[in-house]
Amino acid sequence: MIKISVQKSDFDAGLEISKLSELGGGAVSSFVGQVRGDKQLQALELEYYPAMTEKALREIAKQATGKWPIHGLVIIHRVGRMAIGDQIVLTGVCSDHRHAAISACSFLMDQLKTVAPFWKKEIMSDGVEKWVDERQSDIDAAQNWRN
Amino acid sequence: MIKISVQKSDFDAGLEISKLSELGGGAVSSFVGQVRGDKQLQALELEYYPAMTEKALREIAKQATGKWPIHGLVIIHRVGRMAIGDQIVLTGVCSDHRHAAISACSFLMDQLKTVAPFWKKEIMSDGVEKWVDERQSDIDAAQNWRN
Amino acid sequence: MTTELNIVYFAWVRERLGRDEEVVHLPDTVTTIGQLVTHLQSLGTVYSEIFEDVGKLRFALDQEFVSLDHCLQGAKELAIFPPVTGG
Amino acid sequence: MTTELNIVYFAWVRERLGRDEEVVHLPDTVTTIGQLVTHLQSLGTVYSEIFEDVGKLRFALDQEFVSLDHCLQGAKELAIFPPVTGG
Repeated sequence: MIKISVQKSDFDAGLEISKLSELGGGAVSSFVGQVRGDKQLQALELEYYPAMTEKALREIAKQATGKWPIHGLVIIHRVGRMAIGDQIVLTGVCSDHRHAAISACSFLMDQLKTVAPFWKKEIMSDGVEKWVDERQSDIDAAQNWRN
Repeated sequence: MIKISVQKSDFDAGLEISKLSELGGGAVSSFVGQVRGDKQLQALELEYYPAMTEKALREIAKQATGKWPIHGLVIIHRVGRMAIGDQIVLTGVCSDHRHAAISACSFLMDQLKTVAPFWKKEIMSDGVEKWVDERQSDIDAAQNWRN
Repeated sequence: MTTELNIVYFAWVRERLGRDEEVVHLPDTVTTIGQLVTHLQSLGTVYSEIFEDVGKLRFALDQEFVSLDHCLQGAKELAIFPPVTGG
Repeated sequence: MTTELNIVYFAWVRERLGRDEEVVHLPDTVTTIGQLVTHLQSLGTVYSEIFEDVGKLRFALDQEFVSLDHCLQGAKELAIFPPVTGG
């Protein structure tokens, strides 16, 4: 089971974990990223490249299934405007082995951050808008899987 | 928020993740372990040491909060008889940073497997009962965090 | 016969240009993305500013990441955008 | 005055012994867990079999993991069990 979704609507992390649990692997790892209430942040605007984003996520999923024995995985990424505390992204993996599930789930996030065409704009409480810069730590994390 | 629970009843992984999400860290990592339908397995019997188990889990939680900046964590471990597909254990961590959340969640599982007094007995479909042996890979995984 | 290429822009590149896509007619001298960038810089001040530091930009040709020395031949769509920041 | 210690057993140790706890009267010569193990081996065939390979067992004194050379003095409860296998 591979589920990839780029969507405006919110998702139910518990439901997605339940679906992964039904695959019978015994080990389900998941990660949820939310809008963190830093500084004067009021909202986040998520832009994407419709023709490419889902394709890029499918490629990441394919790499994960090549690296680890996986029963199923899910990647859900929201787009559009999100408020503080809102869920942005979910990655989840079901495997027979806990380290495979945890590593693959972490891999999906690290790759997604560096190769999936999404862009975040911060909207501050004073109305100022700022496109988020890429972070070296994200680049390093993605690179580490190649070593 | 630190929640430790050793219980007979099932748990709601989605609900636990929701509670962690409400802490505002922005990064929530979780792991769910279930009874895997291997071989002729019919059920699993989980025994524990009431006076010591929760104490051992609290110590593991304390170590995690010392190693990573954590807003909250949860460890739920079931005891008693469980059928194939049933949930056994949940670990979940909320942090500001995804690698902290993922590492801490993985740490909780690795430590729990080697120092929390739980014992698994496999009950096979032919009625044969077998206590599960410790696995070297679990010992190694727990040891790796000390290096 | 003129070669045409659809270019799509995202994030601050889109905002600075004030458009999310456009069709560009490629001169015969333009065969790589690097050469196209030089050509785009000649189209006006905003273009020349955006492409001044090309290291801050990423390029995807027909939805695949490519480098500046990649050939445009046969491609239908070029995307130009800043480094991705999802997740 | 005799020193008494409550011993609790888990998993296959409990099953083999057919009991989950017992109170043991400690002879004066027993001051460490290792010495207690030797003492327990003298109590019968089942005991001597269980403690034959002491490396397969783990010990917790008043709910803290301890090694064989640890002193029993002042402790209330010793737990003897196989390596843990939760999770």
